Amino acid sequence: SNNSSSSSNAAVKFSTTYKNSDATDKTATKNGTLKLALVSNSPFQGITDPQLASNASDSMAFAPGNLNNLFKYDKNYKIISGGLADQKLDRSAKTATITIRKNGKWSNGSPVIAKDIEYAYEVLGNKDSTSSQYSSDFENIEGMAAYHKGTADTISGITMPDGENGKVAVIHFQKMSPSMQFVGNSYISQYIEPYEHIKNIPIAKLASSAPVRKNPIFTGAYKLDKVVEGESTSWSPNKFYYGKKAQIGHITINVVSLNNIDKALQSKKYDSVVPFPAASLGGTDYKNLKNVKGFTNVGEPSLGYSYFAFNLGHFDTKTGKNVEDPSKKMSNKSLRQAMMYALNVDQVSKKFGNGVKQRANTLIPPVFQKYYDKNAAGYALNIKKANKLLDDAGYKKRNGSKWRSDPQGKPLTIHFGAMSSNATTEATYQDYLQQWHKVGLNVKLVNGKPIETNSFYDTLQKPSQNTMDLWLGVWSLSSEPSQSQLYGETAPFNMGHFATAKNTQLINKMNDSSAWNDKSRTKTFKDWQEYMNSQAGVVGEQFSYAWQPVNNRVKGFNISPANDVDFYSNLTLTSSSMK
Amino acid sequence: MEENLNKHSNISAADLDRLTKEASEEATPSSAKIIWNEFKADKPAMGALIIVIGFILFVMIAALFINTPKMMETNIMNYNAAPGSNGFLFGADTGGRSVGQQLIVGARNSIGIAIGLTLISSTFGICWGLISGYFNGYIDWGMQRVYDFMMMLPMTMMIIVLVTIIKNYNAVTLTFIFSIFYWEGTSRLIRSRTLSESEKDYVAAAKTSGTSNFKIIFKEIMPNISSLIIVDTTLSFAENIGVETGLSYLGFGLPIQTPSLGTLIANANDPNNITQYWWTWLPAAILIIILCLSISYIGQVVRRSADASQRHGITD
Amino acid sequence: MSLIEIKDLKVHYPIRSGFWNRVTDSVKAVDGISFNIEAGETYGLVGESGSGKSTTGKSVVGLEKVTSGSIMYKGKDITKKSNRNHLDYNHDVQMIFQDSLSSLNPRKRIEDIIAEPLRNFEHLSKDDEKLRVLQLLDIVGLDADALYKYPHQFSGGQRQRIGVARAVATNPKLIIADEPVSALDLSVQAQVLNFMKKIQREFGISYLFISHDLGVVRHMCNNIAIMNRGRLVEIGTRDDIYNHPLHIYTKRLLAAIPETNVSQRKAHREARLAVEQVYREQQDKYYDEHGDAYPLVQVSPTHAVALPEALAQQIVQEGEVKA
Amino acid sequence: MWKTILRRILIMIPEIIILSILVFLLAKAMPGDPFTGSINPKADPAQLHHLMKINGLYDPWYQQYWNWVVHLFHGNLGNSYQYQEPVTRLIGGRAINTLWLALFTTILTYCIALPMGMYAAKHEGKLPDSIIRVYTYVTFCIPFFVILVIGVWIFGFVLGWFPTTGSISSTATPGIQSVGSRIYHILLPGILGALFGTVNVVQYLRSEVIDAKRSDYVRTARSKGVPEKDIYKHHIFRNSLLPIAAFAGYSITGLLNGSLFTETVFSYPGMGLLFINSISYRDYTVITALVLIYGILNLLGTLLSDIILSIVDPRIRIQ
Amino acid sequence: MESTSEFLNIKDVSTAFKINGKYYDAISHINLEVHHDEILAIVGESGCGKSTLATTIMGLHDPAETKISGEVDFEGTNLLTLNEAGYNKFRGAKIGMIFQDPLSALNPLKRIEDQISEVMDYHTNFTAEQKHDRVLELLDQVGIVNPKRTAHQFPHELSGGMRQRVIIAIAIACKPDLIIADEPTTALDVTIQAQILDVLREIQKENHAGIILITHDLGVVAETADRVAVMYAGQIVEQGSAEQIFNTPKHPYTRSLLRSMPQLENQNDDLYVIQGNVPSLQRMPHEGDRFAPRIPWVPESAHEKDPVMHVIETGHEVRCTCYKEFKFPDEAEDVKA
Ligand SMILES: Nc1ncnc2c1ncn2[C@@H]1O[C@H](COP(=O)(O)OP(=O)(O)OP(=O)(O)O)[C@@H](O)[C@H]1O
Ligand SMILES: Nc1ncnc2c1ncn2[C@@H]1O[C@H](COP(=O)(O)OP(=O)(O)OP(=O)(O)O)[C@@H](O)[C@H]1O
Ligand SMILES: [Mg+2]
Ligand SMILES: [Mg+2]
Repeated sequence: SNNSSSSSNAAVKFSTTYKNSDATDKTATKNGTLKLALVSNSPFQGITDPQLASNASDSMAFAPGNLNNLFKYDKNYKIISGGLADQKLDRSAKTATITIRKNGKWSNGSPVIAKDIEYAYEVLGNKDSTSSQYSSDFENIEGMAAYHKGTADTISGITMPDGENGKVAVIHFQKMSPSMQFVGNSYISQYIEPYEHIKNIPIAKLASSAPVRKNPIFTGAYKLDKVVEGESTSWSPNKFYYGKKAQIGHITINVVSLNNIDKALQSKKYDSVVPFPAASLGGTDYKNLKNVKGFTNVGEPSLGYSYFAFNLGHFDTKTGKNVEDPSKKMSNKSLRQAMMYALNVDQVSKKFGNGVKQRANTLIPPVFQKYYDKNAAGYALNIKKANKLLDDAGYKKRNGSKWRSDPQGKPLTIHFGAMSSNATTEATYQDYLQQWHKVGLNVKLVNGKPIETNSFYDTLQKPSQNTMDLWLGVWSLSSEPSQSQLYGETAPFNMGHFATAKNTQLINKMNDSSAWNDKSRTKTFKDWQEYMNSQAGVVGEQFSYAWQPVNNRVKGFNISPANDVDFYSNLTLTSSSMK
Repeated sequence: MEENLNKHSNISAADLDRLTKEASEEATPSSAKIIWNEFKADKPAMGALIIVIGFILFVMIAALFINTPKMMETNIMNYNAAPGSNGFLFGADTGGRSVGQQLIVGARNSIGIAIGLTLISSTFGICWGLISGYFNGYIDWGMQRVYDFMMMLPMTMMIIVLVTIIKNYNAVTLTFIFSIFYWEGTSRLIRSRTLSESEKDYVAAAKTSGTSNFKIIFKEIMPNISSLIIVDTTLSFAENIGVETGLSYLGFGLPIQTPSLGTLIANANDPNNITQYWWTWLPAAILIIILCLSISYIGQVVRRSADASQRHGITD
Repeated sequence: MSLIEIKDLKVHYPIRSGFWNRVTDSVKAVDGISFNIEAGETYGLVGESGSGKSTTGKSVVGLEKVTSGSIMYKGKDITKKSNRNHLDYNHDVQMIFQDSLSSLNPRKRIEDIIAEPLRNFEHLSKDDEKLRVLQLLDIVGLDADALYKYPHQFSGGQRQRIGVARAVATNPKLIIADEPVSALDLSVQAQVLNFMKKIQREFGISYLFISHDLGVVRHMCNNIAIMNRGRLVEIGTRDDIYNHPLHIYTKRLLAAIPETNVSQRKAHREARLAVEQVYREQQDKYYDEHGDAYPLVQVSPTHAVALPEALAQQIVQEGEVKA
Repeated sequence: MWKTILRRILIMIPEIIILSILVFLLAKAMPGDPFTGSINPKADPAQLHHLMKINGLYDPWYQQYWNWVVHLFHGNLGNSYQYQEPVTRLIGGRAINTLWLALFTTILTYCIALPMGMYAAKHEGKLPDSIIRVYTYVTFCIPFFVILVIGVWIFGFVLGWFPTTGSISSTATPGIQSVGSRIYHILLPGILGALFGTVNVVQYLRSEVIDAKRSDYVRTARSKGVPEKDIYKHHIFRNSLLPIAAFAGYSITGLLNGSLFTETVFSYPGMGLLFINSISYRDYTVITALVLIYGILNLLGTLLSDIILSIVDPRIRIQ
Repeated sequence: MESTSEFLNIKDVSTAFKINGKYYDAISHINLEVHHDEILAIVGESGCGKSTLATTIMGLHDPAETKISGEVDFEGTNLLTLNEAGYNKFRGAKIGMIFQDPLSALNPLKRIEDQISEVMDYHTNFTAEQKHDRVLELLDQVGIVNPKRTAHQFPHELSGGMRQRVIIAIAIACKPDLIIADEPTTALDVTIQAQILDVLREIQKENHAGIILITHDLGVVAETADRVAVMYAGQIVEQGSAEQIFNTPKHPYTRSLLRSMPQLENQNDDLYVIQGNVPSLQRMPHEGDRFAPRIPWVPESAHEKDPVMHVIETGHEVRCTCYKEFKFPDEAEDVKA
């Protein structure tokens, strides 16, 4: 099995594949319906265009259409050939050449053309585009900046040697980056747009237009039959698909709320949930579902993780850089480390994670097998060490107070920001507070209670804030593991403003020319992880599994990234009714 | 003229006391007494009254002995401990916190909110209804427009929006927010009664006796609709106990550190908890139902005693 | 100078209609009436239901917003609120209501009810006040134990007497009595009327006595005004009205009084039908083109009727011939 | 009559304007903005600022309000930030679902409540009356969402009789099947909603009938020799049902309020659920539009009640 | 006056109401006859049981709350033994009733025509057209000027006098033998009262019906009644022809009532006042003369222990022998002086 998890304290081991030994029932497969649940508390938005969609529900709801993914990739998300298109990087010419396979077709039968590739950039970078996925990284493409500003009508850096209807597009960069080898990087879009289908619609109106919402076309194994706004989609095999033909007669995807999913699966309303790298059925769900008859669980490490971050400085809007502020309350490294040692994340993970969560020992999650430092120690519970660190750094209890004061003797109150969520997470916050109280630190929840998500990020995204001294946040990651957008010197999402020279240097190194060498890049990642752990400016809290139960009538269920492109065409059924 | 009057009187100041005493012995029972008699005559109602008062007292007093921050400390080892296990008589919730203690403190908080809400919204609604019903013309017209406007507001939505805006809200703020939207029913009821009451001649008599409008409203009319006020207040109190639960369910109620019957019942929003961890929500739900039932039963008795023709108790 | 002089009093209630709900018309409840009430007399105001008697009464006591006209008391126009306040008007002018139950606040004890005007107008000490209340009860023939009772514990007649006690509490000069006995049984009615007369004799109070029962009015009043659709159709002394009625409306009212003499009921009925006949046939003679009463014309120093001058004279003469 | 209705509608306009300003301001006062929520490494904050700017979210509120009003007069309530779709279309789709459910619930409520209320009143003080009263008390005392949650659990999951999410089956083909599927989906929420909604109607109807039973005109009817059965049919029920009919308009308010809960519990994509979602996404345009629509529906409900009442009750018939 | 046959014979009827679980007599041992073509007036102060007697005849009491004894013999049937369906054959058809409050006695939501024709639905087999014609005829008969218009109106659109006429129309729609009118004019003006009484009389003449006219207004009685029964505290204390009652009243109560009317002669004197009050149901004395407490100057010995009716002359009966010794206090003084 393709088991990527080797972390010592994970209690459960998942396989990414459900190896069904039953034989495929041809007629059941052909006439049957595979029922998938989309776990979400809100209806999906119905934007089939992945470049315009702003949350994950849509990509799950339209997954059987394969979301116009250009590339096939391996389990490390590295682009390989065999997908709809192949990519060739030329470091010296600073170009990426994308070649569409001959038989690449949209689900309406029209061929996939070079203009489809180019148009993806136009949609993304258009000054009126409603997409929130554009980032300044794309301005690495020649002419993109001008196009984005609206001073140019086309992107000069993208050429189509065979013409718009050809199969080849060449992208010219100002600078090449090793991350370009990976899918989900921020320089090369992994998507295409069906130019002929949507060309008459102004880009500003694209997201609400009929070709995107009502009668979209896809390049995947299945084609969309029907979409019930916000609720469900249903699919049947796409006969124009270039690859292995889809086998199941129908696939339906229904939105099911987080509250109801356990019951829905237990009562066999669904075969499984739509697989998604960062989708999370949590620990409680696992507890409820692990023993349901007729289901087998599959899983892989999630593309997301949770973390503690400390408020260490501010964002200088003039220079566009994060600057550390030595005067901040949390600037003392010992204090930060002590706080992390005081927590018993292992216990929390065990209790509430039920084995599908584990303490994060670093900031790169295990899904990036190559880069993940499984040997990193991280911060396991060590009260003694925590106390010692504090004592040594001068955080002492003075004047008989039950709380430690700061080295100058001033009372120390630390404000902990946490997002409101379900009861277990909120119980976890309380546990953390208690642990900190145990080492004599007066830590309080900001506002005395968990903060609603919007207010939480609203506060954090201010260039400078003193409301939260540390907080517990969550990242869901891109499949390309570079860290510059999260923790880089200029990254606005570096909300703790951790910005040491060493950090900047290591992060830059992840994407400089040395990084073309896989080994060297791996080392950079491990160095960075070690550095981050030692600094404790941002500390991982928990890693988790993206896991899901699969009904035993399903065959060929493999959620490994390497199988992403062919996931749906590989599925068959072994019986017409659920087991 | 003064002499004329005195001529007619053969009452000495000394007689005055005696007469006063004699007269007061003959006085009719006050409405409080009538209600009390009604309770004495109706055993189940007495039971309900005792349950409600006893429970409120118990909860208020018992809550004093519970250290809430301590109670709300999580102990994840006691995650959803079953009743009877780990020394939890009523079990523990997700955070390993005693459900029993939370019930007490939660009931105190919920009842507190209900009392506060009832007090504020009823007082406001009563005054609004009285004033608007008594004065006709522009005052009434203006007040009715405000009332119409308030009626138009989609209540729950507005509360959710307000709760979202106010970052740092607690039970008190929540009570005030609810109060903004809960006075309309009372005011409407009171207004229509005041309208008909104002038509009566005793109001005209008070006016010709030189009594000020303010006094007429609060000293003449209000006592006459007091039974309506009592009934309405009791019933809104019963209703108000459950008000906060709905919002807690939607996630806009009290923060988790402030236990309430609503936050407890909201545990039922996870279908798993319904059966698996029934003790986290069921006792609170039952408690609310019993309280609410008892109070509305009391309301019925009060209503009955307000309506002389339906009285059971002997009052004459 | 008369105690109260009412001049061209009008009370109109607006009728709203049309798209903007504007005032498009009005109910002319009282439409230009004038009469004076002398000190110590009982002035009767008689008319069918809806003729505007109560409205007139309420205007005089200050309960109604007057549309136009004036009501002079002590040389001041008391249709203005400021003048009423200034004069402590209701200290001198009080009212007795038709429905004794509704006019006594059921939640107040008799003591508080009777003391209410005292508390507002004469600030007495507690004991003085109680003494006064007891005296008042005594005057209207109720026992002291009434003090602490509530209105519903009394019979209709007793309640009406309590109403009288409240009205006389401040020694008023004028009491408006709006159908004070029409809700009462015969025997109780007698009680109340007797008390009203007694109090008048002793304190020299004037009454504006409103009623549609001509028998009672005859018993009580010296001067009488007949009201019809917001206007006065006839004013005169008791003798003028009962023995020399001029206006057809007055005659009709008088004819409708049931005859208590059983043996004459047939004749009485025929007489009534005859009057009805005239009333139906000669409407346009007695009313102007809008169906309203004409302005009053004086036919004798005490007697005025709402008829055109010529017709009035003619009827007077006919009457004399008959007599 | 039409004039009066028109006038009433005109009077509503200032109320609606005030409400719109109020809602607009409140929506703006909520912390965060529509783009904060979409925080993920792929979203470049610069791009988010760019989006804020092109959507005019940095303008002063009156400017934003004015733009909104101008758009409104072109039948445009703006675009949903979250759904990237015109609000009118977005809400249009959801409104149909909510109204379907509301209509069904209303019909069901009356189907259950009318016989119950009349039966209880007819047998006032007897056993069936007591049972029905206990039912109304208990239902009155249980918070609505508890009824919903337990209903879903029992009938949706344990017994599996009804679907538990959505408004229509994903496989239903258009035509009869899809209508059937829609009805099937609103059955359970409708029944549960109706169960809750009956309380008011039953209590109101019961007291109306009891009042009517004691009224003078019923005594007149008795003295005419009308048999008891017909007295109930022609006098008591008829007279007490008419005001109940008018109640229907007011019940809109309650239904709309309830939709927040029903739709959340059943993941039923109507306006209520949309509102709850939009709150967490800070989707101003949608929030504003929804509150406004609910407000207007409330107003129309009141108007409808008044109209029904004036039609059925000759005493207050509008000229 | 063709026939004077009696057709309603009330024998020893008592009606008791349940108050707080105990029964109290509102009327006790009433004996009365009603003849065709006559108006029998029942007078008495408020609360003396006049309406109770009427509703007892009509069978409008809730059997769970009342206890009725005696016999109401109507054209040979004892009404009190009938069941609901049996009673309905009489109500509206043979007996019509007119209520006091004309507004609340009409169904506010039904047109006048429907309310009148309803009574014909159950007691005639008229076609719709016939009923319609009859409605217009009836309205005309009770003196409504524009029957067509009125038939289409709702009660609230009519004045009090018109409503009372409509109620009379309902009561006479099936030409009943007996009409019970419970204070039909109390809420009305003198002029309208006179008209309504005229209407009643005309109808009686046309139908040869017997009318029970309940009122407390002696004037009305004097004007309309053929025979009069005076009630006090649930009993009939005196009955006789109108002349007998008004010209030679015997019972102290009747005499007191007559004396308390304002009269021409005693214009400036005080009116006579009957001492005390009508006792309430629960305080009603059940022995001796019930009126005795209100004429305390009459010696105890003048009252019978169990007062019975004494025939004074044909048709004139008085309860208790106290009338023999009764003189008003002032009259007594006059005699002395
Ligand atoms: N508040 C009011 N608004 C409109 N119309 C009114 C109002 N009060 C009285 N009216 C009308 O004014 C007219 C006179 O009323 P008023 O009460 O003075 O008559 P009344 O002679 O006292 O009659 P009644 O004998 O029935 O008491 C009536 O037609 C009545 O309908
Ligand atoms: N349903 C009832 N239950 C109890 N007591 C009743 C009931 N109906 C009437 N009474 C009482 O019976 C007595 C006689 O009442 P009834 O209505 O017959 O008097 P009445 O002579 O018609 O008086 P009025 O002139 O006021 O109509 C009264 O004391 C009354 O309070
Ligand atoms: Mg009047
Ligand atoms: Mg009566």
